[in-house]
Amino acid sequence: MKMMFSAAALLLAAALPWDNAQAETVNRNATLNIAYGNRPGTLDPYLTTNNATSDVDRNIFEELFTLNDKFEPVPELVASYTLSDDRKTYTFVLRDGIHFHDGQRLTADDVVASMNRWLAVSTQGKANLPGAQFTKIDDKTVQLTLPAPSLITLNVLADVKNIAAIMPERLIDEANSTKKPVTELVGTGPYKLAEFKQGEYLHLTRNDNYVSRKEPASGLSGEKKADVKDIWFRYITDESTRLAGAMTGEYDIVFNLPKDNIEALSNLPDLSLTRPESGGSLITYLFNKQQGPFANVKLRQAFNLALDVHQTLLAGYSDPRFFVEDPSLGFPEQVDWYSEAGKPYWNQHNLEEARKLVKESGYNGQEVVIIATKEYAELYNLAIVAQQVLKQIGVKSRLDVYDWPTVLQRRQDPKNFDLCALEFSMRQVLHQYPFLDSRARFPGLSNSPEIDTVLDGIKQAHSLKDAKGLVDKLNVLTWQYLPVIVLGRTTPEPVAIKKNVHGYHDLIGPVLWNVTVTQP
Amino acid sequence: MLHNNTRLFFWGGVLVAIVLLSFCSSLFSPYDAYSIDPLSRLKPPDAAHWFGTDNFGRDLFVRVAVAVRVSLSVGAAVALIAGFTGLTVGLLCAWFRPLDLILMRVCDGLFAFPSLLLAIAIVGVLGPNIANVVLALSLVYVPSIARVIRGAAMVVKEKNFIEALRAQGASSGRIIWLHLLPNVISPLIVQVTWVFSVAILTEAALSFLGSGVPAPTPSLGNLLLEGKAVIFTAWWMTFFPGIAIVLLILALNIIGDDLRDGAEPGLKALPVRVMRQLKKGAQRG
Amino acid sequence: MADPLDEPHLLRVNNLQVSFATPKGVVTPVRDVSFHVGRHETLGIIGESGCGKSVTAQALMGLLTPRTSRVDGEIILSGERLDVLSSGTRRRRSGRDIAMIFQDPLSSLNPVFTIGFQIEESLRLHTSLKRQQRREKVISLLEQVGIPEPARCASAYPHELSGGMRQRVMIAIAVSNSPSLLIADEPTTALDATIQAQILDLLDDIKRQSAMGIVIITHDLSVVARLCQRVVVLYAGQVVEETDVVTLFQHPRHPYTRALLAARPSAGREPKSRLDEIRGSVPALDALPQGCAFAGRCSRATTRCLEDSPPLRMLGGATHQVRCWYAENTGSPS
Amino acid sequence: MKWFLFHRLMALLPVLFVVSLVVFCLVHLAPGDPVLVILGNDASPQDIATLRQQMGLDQPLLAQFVRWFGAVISGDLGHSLFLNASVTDLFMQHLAPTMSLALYALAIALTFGLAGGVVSAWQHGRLADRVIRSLATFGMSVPGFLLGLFLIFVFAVRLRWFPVVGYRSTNDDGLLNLWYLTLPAIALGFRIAALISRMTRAVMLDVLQENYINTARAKGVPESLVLLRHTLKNALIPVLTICGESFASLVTGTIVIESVFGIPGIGSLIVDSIERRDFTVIQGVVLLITVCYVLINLLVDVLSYLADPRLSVEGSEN
Repeated sequence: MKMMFSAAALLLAAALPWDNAQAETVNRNATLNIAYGNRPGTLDPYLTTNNATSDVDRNIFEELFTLNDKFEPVPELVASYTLSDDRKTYTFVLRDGIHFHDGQRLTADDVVASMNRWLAVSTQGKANLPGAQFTKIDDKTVQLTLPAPSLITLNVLADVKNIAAIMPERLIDEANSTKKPVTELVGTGPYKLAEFKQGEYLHLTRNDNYVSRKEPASGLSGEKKADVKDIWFRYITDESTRLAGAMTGEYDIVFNLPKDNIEALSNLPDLSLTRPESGGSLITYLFNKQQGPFANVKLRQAFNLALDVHQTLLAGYSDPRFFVEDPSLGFPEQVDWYSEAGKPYWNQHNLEEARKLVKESGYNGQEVVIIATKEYAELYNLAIVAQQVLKQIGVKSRLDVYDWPTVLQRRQDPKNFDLCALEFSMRQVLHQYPFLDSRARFPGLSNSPEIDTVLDGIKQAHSLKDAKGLVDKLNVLTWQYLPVIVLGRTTPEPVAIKKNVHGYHDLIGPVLWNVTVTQP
Repeated sequence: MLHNNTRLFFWGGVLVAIVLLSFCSSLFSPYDAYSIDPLSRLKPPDAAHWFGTDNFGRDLFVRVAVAVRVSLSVGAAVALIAGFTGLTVGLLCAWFRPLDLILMRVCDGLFAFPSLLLAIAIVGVLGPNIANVVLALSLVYVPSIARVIRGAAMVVKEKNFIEALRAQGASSGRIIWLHLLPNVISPLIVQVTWVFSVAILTEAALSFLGSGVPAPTPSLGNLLLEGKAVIFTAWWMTFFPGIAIVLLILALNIIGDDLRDGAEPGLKALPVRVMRQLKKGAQRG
Repeated sequence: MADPLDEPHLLRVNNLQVSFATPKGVVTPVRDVSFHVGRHETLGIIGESGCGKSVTAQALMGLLTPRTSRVDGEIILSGERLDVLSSGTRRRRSGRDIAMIFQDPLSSLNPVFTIGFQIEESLRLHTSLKRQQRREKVISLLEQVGIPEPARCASAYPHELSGGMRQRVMIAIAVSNSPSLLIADEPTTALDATIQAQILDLLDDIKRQSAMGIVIITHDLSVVARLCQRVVVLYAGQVVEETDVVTLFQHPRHPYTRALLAARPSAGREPKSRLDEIRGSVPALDALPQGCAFAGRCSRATTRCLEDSPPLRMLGGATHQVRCWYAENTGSPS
Repeated sequence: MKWFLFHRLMALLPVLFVVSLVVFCLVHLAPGDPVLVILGNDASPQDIATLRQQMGLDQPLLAQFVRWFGAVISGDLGHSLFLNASVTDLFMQHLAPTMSLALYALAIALTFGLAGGVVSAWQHGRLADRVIRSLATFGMSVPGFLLGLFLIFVFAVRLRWFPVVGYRSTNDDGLLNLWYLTLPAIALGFRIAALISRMTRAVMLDVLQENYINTARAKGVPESLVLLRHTLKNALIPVLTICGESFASLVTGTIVIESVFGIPGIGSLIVDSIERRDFTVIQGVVLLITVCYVLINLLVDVLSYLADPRLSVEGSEN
């Protein structure tokens, strides 16, 4: 995987901080201009697993736990913690001297309010910590009680997409009473929100009162320096525009580079193409399982039967460098979660059988609504492919194109879509993929008691090694029930970074707080 | 004279060639405009794919041909619907005063909208599909046709023979269809030609904005939108649809201009032969 | 450049020929026209419409579009060949040495500029007068051409004035730089009869007050009778008769001239309709006959007239020229 | 003059009425219940009832229109369904880029259109005229967005003379603003330049046939001044009218050009609103632009009325 990008890796090596940082001075007043491909809908971290939200929110908010560069949960706002012998009660002691952006001191009340709301409204909390409860012990101690032991509790608390952000109690109370998303973003992170102009830009500015952990930085954990003063996420939804901006040096960092044109960037003198060391996303077709034609599992299977994974991914992602064809829910480096049990169901490309199955399913000519956005070119391409495949097996379809926030909003309602191409960022545990568990109530609304049971079984196992059989079973069930079709996964996406920007890292999203900008 | 006719024949030929190519593309190319073939995506033009392939490996020649067909059909549909409606409204307005007051106010109101804006709004609200595009564009261009027809019909209406016909007791319908109609045909043709080319341009703009003909149906605007995404690496995806639309519109505009000039003769260019003769000082008589 | 003193005439036109390019081919509305005008002299050029008199005037002024027209022959003003000058140099002579009054005063003034501006522009181009002096000159010019409230008129726009007033303004513009030659192209045609008389009076005044040579182009014999000393009769782009005004009226030699005179309304005689008197019409420029251009309409035309084009011949004194084979044979008009 | 203005303003009333009626119908055109369209299908019955009442949907259509019209007259165009802002605010926020682009494009179009038209009329029938006329015919046939793509490709990507896309506010740096807007303004203005040049040429040729042009020449006015002073001033009035009409194509042109060049103006607002199905914004923006357009045409009428001495005096006489 990595050697394919050897050229980019070389460029990355050339850009590593220690090579030339000495000769240049770090600019503490620097501004980081980021070209970002899609606009967040809500910024409330509890309500979405969307990258556009989490990539911003991780700078503003902190969690009790977060991930290190080995994807292990480690304490962030927690100073120390204990687990009871029955593995059902966690006690967390909070760090001292932490203040919110509004100047209020962080207390146990804030944590209890935040975490209980998160447990109640987030897909992660609902699916993976059902029945859990946070309570206050004293001003700096809180307790989490679980109905049953779970292997994955800390992983879930450290979720990087559906961030369990700690916010002031007053904002949580307000959100709870109005039943609306949090609109005022106040956290404890190294950056605070200065301005959000919907659709245009989001401006973060350094939190000068930030109190960092002292451990060396690792993944999302450890020291956060915030050397850059201002960070601007500029929402450039058109990919050629982003590419052009990268070429002309308008932006310091450009995400979501158009795959077809990426070569255009490889020879530019003041730009490097960086590819994160790990990560990637599952590439899926998400079905609406509750209503519409795909509520019928046979039609889902027929569509799956018809798919030619290689062709589909090639159409979506341009070049085999950018994807891996694989039926597993887990990534290969996640040894305990990786499973090839689903392989027989995957990539069959059997149009004949598929057409037969469509007939068997009793499909009555109803139009399948594919919901798509042009803001993610790859997903849009996948939607076009899906339309073509459906045509081949005699299923009518229509493409509804919206902007990304609207897709996010519309897909909440099962009436609005039948099929949607989606990526899911790599997760530490399979439970964090929201499309599996019916309790997550993720759009598309899975409802497979078998899958739920297996998920619970894994949680309650003593170790992941013991759960190996269940993981295989989970893969098979997923391929039979088809909440989504897993086509494969993306390789970590290249990012274009100016050469005077150093220390960029990625862990399921950009890590910006240890980035420095130097002046020659 | 000859000079002008050459130009008309040339561009008429271009138009006919484009139309023929687009409607008979299947004779020249074995490919289908919709079949995805990712293995041969973004291939530059070669012997197999004359215009190259797009980002789904679809043959661009066939895509452009179908797109021209779609654009022409949209243009023709709009020209016909708007032409017919505009003709009817214009004639009725010219003939019946009370109707004129109401319908012309409506036309004035619709005319006040910038046309692309109104079309975008209508398609945006109704949802993008070909029928809505045709509907929106027709609605947008009816007022201008109706106005011209009304004006031309009013002139005829004031003429004596119409008075005489009325005195003889000819019915309104008879006068309108037998006497007003033939007299407004010439301005109608000029207007309809104009609407035809403008509708094609507007449809392209709508599709380019994603509010026109929905994917995967190719239209010239769609293709250009797709081409824009890969403009740095796959020039052919912008170039060929671009050339197609420019040639098409150029041909329609030039033919339309000549039609209009034919309708109202003005300054004509002097033949080269005469100019040469004048320079030589050739004398006669 | 010739010494002006060697040149007895103010204006000499030798073998003037004007051709135009038209979509149908090249036509030549003025063919081999020669005449001269002396200082203090007023020459009338007379003929039906389409005979080439206005084209002659425009050729003299250099107003013909160079690209679509061709002017051959010599135009000599005060001993200087105008036809060989560059268009820019020639334009600088216009309005200073040679000026023109046009037929239609209603359309000959620019509607978007004030009268004062349009007169002043001519002064600004050809004199070194200061702004204030120019203003004063404008007022005095307007007074000179008989405009009642000159100051008010100067700040008015053309459409605010009547036709007669406008023609006075045109005359003011023409004479503003005291040109040596003034060409008046049908100066009264577009005006009412009473106004016509006033304008003719004005021209008469101006003529008497200055040393200008004047060329008056008209189809109206009464204008000729009133103002001119000598007359050139044009027919189908050619001079058919040239003589002094007295001879013309008393002893016209060319059948065309005689027909013109006969068509003139005069005291005690019912005017005959011109159509009645001169049958047919001027031959089309692209279909000129082989012989005499007038032969088709001439009651006395012979085979010779139809076959050979007659030359312009001296007749009697050195001042009478006629283009007719039978000029000597014609009796006096009765 | 007063009468003229009064007359024109009165004629405007029915137009504006029809315009607002059409705009009102826009949302009601949308398939399905407007409340569901606005709130989305997942709205709670309570929200639906509230909005239905707010919008007065329980009343007859005529009453609804009267009510909506009243609100519009008082400047209330409603709120965006997606963004936390009123339609008027959104419009004002996005106005600056569009206006600077439109004005810049108009300036370019006027400069090149007039120059081209004058040269074309002056060189009538010669090479320069033919070249300019061919360019103009071409300009009328190239969609602005295609020209925009071409300009980006040549001048921004290959030659790197201009930024590829983007927009800088005039508040930051006026010159930078112009620099960013140059390519879009050319792409937008080209068609109008073509239009103006054709119009100017035709009108100039007509004017050059006028007798007063010969008067000027006979006065000795040099040919350059004949063209620029005596001819052009007369030709300007119809050209001014064209400029007014061009505003429509400028405004609608910006919608497309903004999307090519990534300029956050009214066009982007409309396109985004359509992608979001943000009907109140679409409705409001269409109404505002159309009213602007109508008013600008009125302004142009008044200006050409003032520019032509013949008209203003005739008016006063009558």
